[in-house]
Amino acid sequence: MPELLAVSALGLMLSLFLGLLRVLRGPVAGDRLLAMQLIGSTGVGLLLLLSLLLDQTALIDVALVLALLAAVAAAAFTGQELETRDD
Amino acid sequence: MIEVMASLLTVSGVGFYLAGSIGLLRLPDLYSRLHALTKADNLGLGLLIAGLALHTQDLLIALKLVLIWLAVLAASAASAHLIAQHARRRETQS
Amino acid sequence: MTAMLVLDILLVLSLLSLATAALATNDARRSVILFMAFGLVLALAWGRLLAPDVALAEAAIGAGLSGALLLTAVRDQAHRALRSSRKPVHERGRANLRVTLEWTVTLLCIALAGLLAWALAQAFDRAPKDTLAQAVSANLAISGVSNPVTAVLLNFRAYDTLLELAVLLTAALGIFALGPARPGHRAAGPVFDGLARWLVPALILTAGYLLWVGAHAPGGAFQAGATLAAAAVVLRLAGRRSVGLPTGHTLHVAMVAGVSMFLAVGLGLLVLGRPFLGYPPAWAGGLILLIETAAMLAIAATLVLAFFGGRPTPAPGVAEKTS
Amino acid sequence: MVPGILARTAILALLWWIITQGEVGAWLIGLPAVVLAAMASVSFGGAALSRVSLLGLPGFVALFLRESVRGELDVARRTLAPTLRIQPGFKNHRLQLNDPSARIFLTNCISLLPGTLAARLDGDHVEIHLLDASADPEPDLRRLEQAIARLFDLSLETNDA
Repeated sequence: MPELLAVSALGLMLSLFLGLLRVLRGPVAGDRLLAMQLIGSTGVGLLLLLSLLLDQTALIDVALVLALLAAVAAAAFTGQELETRDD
Repeated sequence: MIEVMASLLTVSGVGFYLAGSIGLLRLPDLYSRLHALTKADNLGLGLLIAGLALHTQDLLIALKLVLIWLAVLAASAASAHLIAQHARRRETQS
Repeated sequence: MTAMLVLDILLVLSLLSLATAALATNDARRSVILFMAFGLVLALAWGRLLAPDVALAEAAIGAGLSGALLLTAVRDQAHRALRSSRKPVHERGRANLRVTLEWTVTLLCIALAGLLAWALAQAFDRAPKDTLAQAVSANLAISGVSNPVTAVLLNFRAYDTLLELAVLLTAALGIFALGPARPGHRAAGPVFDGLARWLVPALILTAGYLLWVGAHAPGGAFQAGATLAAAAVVLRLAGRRSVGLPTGHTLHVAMVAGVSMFLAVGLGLLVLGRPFLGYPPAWAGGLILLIETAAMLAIAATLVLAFFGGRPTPAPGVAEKTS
Repeated sequence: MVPGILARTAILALLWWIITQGEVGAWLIGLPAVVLAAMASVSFGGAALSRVSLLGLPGFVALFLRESVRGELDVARRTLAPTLRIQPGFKNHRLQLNDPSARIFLTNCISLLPGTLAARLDGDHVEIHLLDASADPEPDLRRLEQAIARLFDLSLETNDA
């Protein structure tokens, strides 16, 4: 059912676009970052869908890397506060 | 039959993603919005991956997809907590 | 497939609005987060364009690692701004100079972009269509690998990659010139520790996988090096001063590993009477893997040095176990 | 310690096998990668991973999935209603689990389950943000803690003082 997969992919892209509105709107950095996390995992879902839809198994690996690195950004964002309090 | 199941799972997964994004836009404060994040990852990606695993009908690929789901789950639970803790700390400091 | 068309339009719209917003803001941290989101959507766009190699590099470096690097840099800049605001400065002269400088740089950038666009247009006009791609696929069998991108990077145009590694080495030397590394991070909370506990081994495994898979599918030393560096960044954020990055001579060896392995293989082949970096087809696969492994280590070391922001120094007083 | 290292190495080897889709040639890189990853893992010290009891696993997974679906439907109803029907607020919960890594695991589960979010973990207290603070989350949390205790083969601290 490639049609249905394509529509699903469009649904995810729409969801990602809505998430982007929150990244643009903020208001604080935490809001932007959490929206980043959401579009990150939406991106993982979209890549997996596309891998099936476009017949590109390599996109699964892209999704894997994206999934693993998503947390690094949040860690860097909150980790910095720990050091700022230091000095 | 399996095709129908797979499609149903995929579409409902996308539905939960959309619900999460709408929540992200509608909910009034940072903490409430964090709920939207972990929910989309948990059920949205979970159902989507269940659907895709049924679609591929390849055990090894299915296992890899489940690994990706677990990674996203653990990462989003930790980042949601980190962001909430970060905001909470600032609130109580000022 | 109208659904895919709408999807493509949404992708392009997202990229344009994120790029505009990232450039239009004055707040450096907001700009960085928008840039990270841009990198993420860009990775998706590369995936959609059937270029998973580029998507992988963008996901590892654009969306992940450079975000961590830039967020740290922003914090550092904020500190410095606080410190320097206490000293009196000749405000007006500075401001005038800054405006002039900004305009000069902007005009230069526009001129450069125009020049590049013109050169590209010329190239597209003159180049015969598709002959390069055909040449690559015709010679893929003797390249030692079955992934055309790796075949080009490590065999057909190995000189380019050698010089890229030399550029990275220069960057690492530049980082050394910044002085001693930043002191590091305070130990993070238990939840982050729990995350690092599984994330670091997972990143190491993934780096190994990307290194290996590069021979016949998207992947390779650059993506693997970035993933390995991410593991070190997580360790650093978890409060470990030394993150497996060696110090002293061992670090120097790691930094030059990529370039020196390349040169050793090239010179060895010269001695054997072959052209520089002209691998015999039978050995090509093994030699490429050898070079890629060394390149991965060098790339990871350079990226970690960038995150350190200077020359790593041995821990003062208490000797810490390296992991 | 030694069984712990072996268990971790075995799990990492399994992960490698899945990631590489079972390809044999990959072990050339896989062996050093698994050893390196195991060393990194060991450097974090003992983990509850080696204590996971297979008997507790199905119960935990079933509870987690059931609660996810139930909670998600509830949250979706609240957030998609024409007027938002939420009443966000914080509540404190005292943990009965003693083991540090089991506590982290519980904290993550609380965040993942719809309607609750663990905002701060402080000793044996966890501060929970609720989308609907008028409801009492205690019974659900107790059940979750029990399932995790069985998963890691731990006993709960029973004194409620």
